[in-house]
Amino acid sequence: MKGISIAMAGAAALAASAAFAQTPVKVGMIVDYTGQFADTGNQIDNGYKLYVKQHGDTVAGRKIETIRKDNGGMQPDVAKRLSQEFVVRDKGDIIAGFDLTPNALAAGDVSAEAKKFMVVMNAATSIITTKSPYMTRTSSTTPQLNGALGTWAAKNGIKKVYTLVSDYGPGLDAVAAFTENYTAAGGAIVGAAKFPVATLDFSAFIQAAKDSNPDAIYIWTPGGTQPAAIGKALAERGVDTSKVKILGQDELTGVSAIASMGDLSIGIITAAMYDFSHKSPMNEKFVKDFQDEYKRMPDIFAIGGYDGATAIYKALEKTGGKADGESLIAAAKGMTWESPRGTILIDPETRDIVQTVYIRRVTKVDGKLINVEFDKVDNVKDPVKEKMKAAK
Amino acid sequence: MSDASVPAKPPAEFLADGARWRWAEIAFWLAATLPYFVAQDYLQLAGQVLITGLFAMSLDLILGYAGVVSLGHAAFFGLGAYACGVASKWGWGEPITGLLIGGAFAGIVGYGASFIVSRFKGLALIMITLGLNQLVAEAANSAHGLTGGADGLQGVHTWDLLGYFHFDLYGVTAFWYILAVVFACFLLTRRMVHSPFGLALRGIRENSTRMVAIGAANRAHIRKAFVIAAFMAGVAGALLTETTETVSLETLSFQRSADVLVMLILGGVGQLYGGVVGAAIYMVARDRFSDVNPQYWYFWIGLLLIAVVVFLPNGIVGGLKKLGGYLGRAGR
Amino acid sequence: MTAALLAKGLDKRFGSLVVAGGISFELPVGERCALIGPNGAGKTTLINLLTGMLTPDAGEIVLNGEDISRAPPARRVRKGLARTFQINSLFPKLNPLEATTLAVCERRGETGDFLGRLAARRDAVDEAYDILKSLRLDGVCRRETRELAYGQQRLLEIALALATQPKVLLLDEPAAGVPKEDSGELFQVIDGLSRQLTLLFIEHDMDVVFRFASRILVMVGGRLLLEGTPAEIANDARVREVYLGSAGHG
Amino acid sequence: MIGNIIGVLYDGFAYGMLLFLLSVGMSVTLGMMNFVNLAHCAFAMIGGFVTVTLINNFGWPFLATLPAAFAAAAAVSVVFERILFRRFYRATDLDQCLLTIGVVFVSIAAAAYFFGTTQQPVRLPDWIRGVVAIGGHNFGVYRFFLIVVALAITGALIFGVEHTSFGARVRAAVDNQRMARGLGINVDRVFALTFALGSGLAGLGGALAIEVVGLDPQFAFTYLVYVLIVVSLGGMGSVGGAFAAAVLLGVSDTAGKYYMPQVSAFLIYVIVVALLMWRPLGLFGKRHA
Repeated sequence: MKGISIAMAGAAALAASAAFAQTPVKVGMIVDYTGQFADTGNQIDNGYKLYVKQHGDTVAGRKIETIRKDNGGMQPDVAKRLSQEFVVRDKGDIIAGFDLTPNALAAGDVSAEAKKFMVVMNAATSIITTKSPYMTRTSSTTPQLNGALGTWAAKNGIKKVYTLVSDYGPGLDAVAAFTENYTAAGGAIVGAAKFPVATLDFSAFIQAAKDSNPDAIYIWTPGGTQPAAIGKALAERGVDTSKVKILGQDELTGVSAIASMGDLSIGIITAAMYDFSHKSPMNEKFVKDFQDEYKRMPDIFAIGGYDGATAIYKALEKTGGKADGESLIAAAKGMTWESPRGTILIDPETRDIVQTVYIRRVTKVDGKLINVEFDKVDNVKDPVKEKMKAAK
Repeated sequence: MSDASVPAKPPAEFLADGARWRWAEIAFWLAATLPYFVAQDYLQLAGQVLITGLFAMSLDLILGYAGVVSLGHAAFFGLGAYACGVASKWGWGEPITGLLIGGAFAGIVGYGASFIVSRFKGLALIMITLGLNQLVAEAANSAHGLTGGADGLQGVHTWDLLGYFHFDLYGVTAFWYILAVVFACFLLTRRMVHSPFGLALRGIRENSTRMVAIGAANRAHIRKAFVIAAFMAGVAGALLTETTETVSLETLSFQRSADVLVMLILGGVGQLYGGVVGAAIYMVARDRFSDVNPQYWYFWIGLLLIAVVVFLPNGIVGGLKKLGGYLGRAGR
Repeated sequence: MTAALLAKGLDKRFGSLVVAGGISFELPVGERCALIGPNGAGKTTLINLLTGMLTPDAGEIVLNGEDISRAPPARRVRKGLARTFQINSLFPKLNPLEATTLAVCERRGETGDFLGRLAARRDAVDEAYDILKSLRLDGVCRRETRELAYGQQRLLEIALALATQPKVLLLDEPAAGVPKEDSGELFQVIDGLSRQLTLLFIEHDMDVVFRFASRILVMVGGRLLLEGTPAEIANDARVREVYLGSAGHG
Repeated sequence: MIGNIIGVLYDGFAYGMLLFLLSVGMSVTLGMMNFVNLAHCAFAMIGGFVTVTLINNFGWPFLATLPAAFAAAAAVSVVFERILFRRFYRATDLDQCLLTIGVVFVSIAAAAYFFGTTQQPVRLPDWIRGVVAIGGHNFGVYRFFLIVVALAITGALIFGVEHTSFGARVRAAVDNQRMARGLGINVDRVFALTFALGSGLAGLGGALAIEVVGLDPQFAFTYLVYVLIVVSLGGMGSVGGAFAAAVLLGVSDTAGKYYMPQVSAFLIYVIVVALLMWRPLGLFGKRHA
């Protein structure tokens, strides 16, 4: 059975490469278009679509055909089926998307078995890219951002931190990376709490954090409704961000979070790989085009989708249109390009992105609330895989 | 046909009629093999439809036959999925025993829960089952070490079936394996529905007060049905684990409990085929709608549900039976 | 010889409302006892207390010499105390044969079998069929209960109770809702039941009561006013006053 | 730690008031009309979106949008009631579930289509977002506002049901439809108005909820569980019960997060299971004849 299936996959790949000049390259965009994480999925797709619009739907002589599939939430079994169907039914070439870790992990199996190039555009747990040798990731990893933030915090006079994170995998990864780098650089943790994933009202947690008198409260939450709810709780509990610093990852001060927090968000410090306020000609054009197209601001999810599309296009250019997993991943390794977030590189070893982590503070500029970059940490790699390498 | 002309065969034969295989049933199961012959591209979907159908069928056993409305049935699906997955992670990936591990674990927990469940009814029962489900889900989330938490369980690997058939990318092995297991569970359920125990369950659904008045041990019956249903839900969960090699917290979620209830009502409650038919209609409709319209397919599914309630009050299977009745009479 | 059914000092109150006050009586084996009294006298409540569907605040119930005061309702049935309901309480979507077979199987302890075929339980089905036949329900035994005529449903109430092989049968207005001309026929059927069976029946029609009862209990306001033979009751002034006077006769 | 008990109680009580507004309508339709309306939170969502739209696109002041949220939710719900739901008052519970879940699905898709999947941003006036310090404790003004609104509504509801002729007609129609009809009560209209009132309150709750928990198309589904918990714990059809259950849920959820964050996710479900095992009909539930 195994032999047959591999032969069939091989035959399909062969047939595809023989006739590739005529046939389109099929990209399967598998994200959450509905459900709790619908906004993430839609923004990834918006970023992707914008790149395709800017650069045309033909690369290296082959047309790009995108097939969109709704993962509908944290459902790895569905993610796996959709990517299998994409490979088997749609005869697809490139598996893309994935806003959530379990879904990306499940699809990784398909990528590995079918030898398909896979581009993860958001899911942020370190280990994902180890699932398939044909996989790359154009977002960032949770430890990458939070580790950098921990180091930065310790070096910038913050002595005592209370940590408050969502009680599930990514939150625990984040606080682990933050705590490790922060304490290694001399900081002290004065308290730590985890809140349930479904928490909607944070006032009690914030009060408890405030009561421990820290220099800063480190908060990690996935996107969605929570950042806004946290912001409101901070204001209500009277946390003065000029005295007690609020540290977090990009999602905490995302576009809609800031909009609903209003002035309450002023002073929150976050680590991010991207913000629409980043100053560069390329980003300005990106933001303008994005706004024209979707009437809203791009966010980290959109940039993940945009750079995902970039990776696909650039790799296809390099292979001259060959779309098999081996060729594409070989092409992608070590690739570097100018993104709206700055120059980024696909690490040839880990296939993750090496990038600058920006430290921003929410500030009012011309009456608008902006994440203003005031510091940065360059060339950050994913610390978990660095450690794995060191352990070997 | 008048009642006076009841033939002289033994009365027990009257009851055997209901248990006899109908042509429509045979056709149904033959049709269930069709994906392999005519729609190979849809084998993965067909497999997951069958798994969900089995899950819905297990819910039907308590809801449709014993009248126990549970909004927490995913707890058993998920427990089965995790038990099987954890066994696989610890090095035992044999599929058939994996099913038994999943089913047994869910069944044991179901046995414990049955002592609570059998004492309540109505909204209290619904909310208690929901509450228990959420507690199990939270426990699984908290036990990161064992379950992998929100990232899902990693390292699940299913051995080749019978040491020979590899679970291939195309889903051929998985499809036949799932179909065989679901059919076996269906036979068991069918047998049970037509057994004295099945009759007692229908009695409880129809009138539990009267059951007491004929000396029936209602709670014992409900407990037993609940354990069997939990076992079957666990088997369904284990099937999903084995054929996708993934397990996530979603298998335990309230959402899955609610979805399966919706599918069952859609298909028709207490009619044996309601679960499988409901799962098939719902999941295929979802697949098609979301293919055309990945962002707004909920709209069309919603309309489908409303339409079914408006036009087919007993679910799709109930509607088909009615239609069959009309046609049968018209044909005579 | 012990009494088939014995009640001693049954008390039940809902708040300040006394629905049963110190009720004591004794039914010898084979007795056909009528329970009469005006509406709201607590007759159905008494049956609910006896069968365990209500828990008495005080008192004792003894069935064939065995104290069943603490037994849950289903166990009392298995020990031989069956009842019917004033308002039909049947299985609407089962047919009479299924329903009666179910009762027979429950009695025999066969309903735990979830792998055997129901149709293979020939003895049980035959027994159920015989009961239905004796109540002239064999002709409709394959129709869904909800499709039966009302009178047939009343008979099925009795059939289900009989299938438990009771020693004592409590009939809560068996002829309720049945036209007067048919109720005589129904009581004929009841009268034809085994003489080993002890009956307690609630009935409003005094013609029927005096025709079929060998003994009469009179309840008023949750208390047993008196008991006696039909002749004694008919001549009792108190009965005439509280019961026959208020409820009218015929 | 002790000092914070006041704060926790205050926050929890305010959160409970929000849950009460969202739930009370469902308790009434379920308990009195025997209609399982899982789409209740979809009507709440309508209120939320009306408020967002009026503030962001038309510049209405926040307070002025609240009556509009109430009216819009009530109006839409009454259309559904007249056209669709009314026909299923006698259907089985399961059919009612399927029907109203269908409406929830449609509403989620419609909300995503018209408003997008993003969190709806709303800026409330500063006076209502502030904090007042009394005796060393910080009290959010918005929460105070929530509590006042909810208490006023509770009072009005209890007064309305007990002491007005409309309340009398509702009680009559619910107790015995046939007799109520015989007395010349227009039962259909009473039900429609009751339904609209319940949904309107949900709409108001939806509008008030944005500031506390946000608003997106999933709202119709996310809050359903909380609403069901309040209804079942309070006892179907009991306004006072819904109030007590909402306060209990709000306070225990908040206290759990504050004092025992590690187990707070378990806490409310432990309460649900334990309370219902103790009192299956809810705190104030009455057995239906």
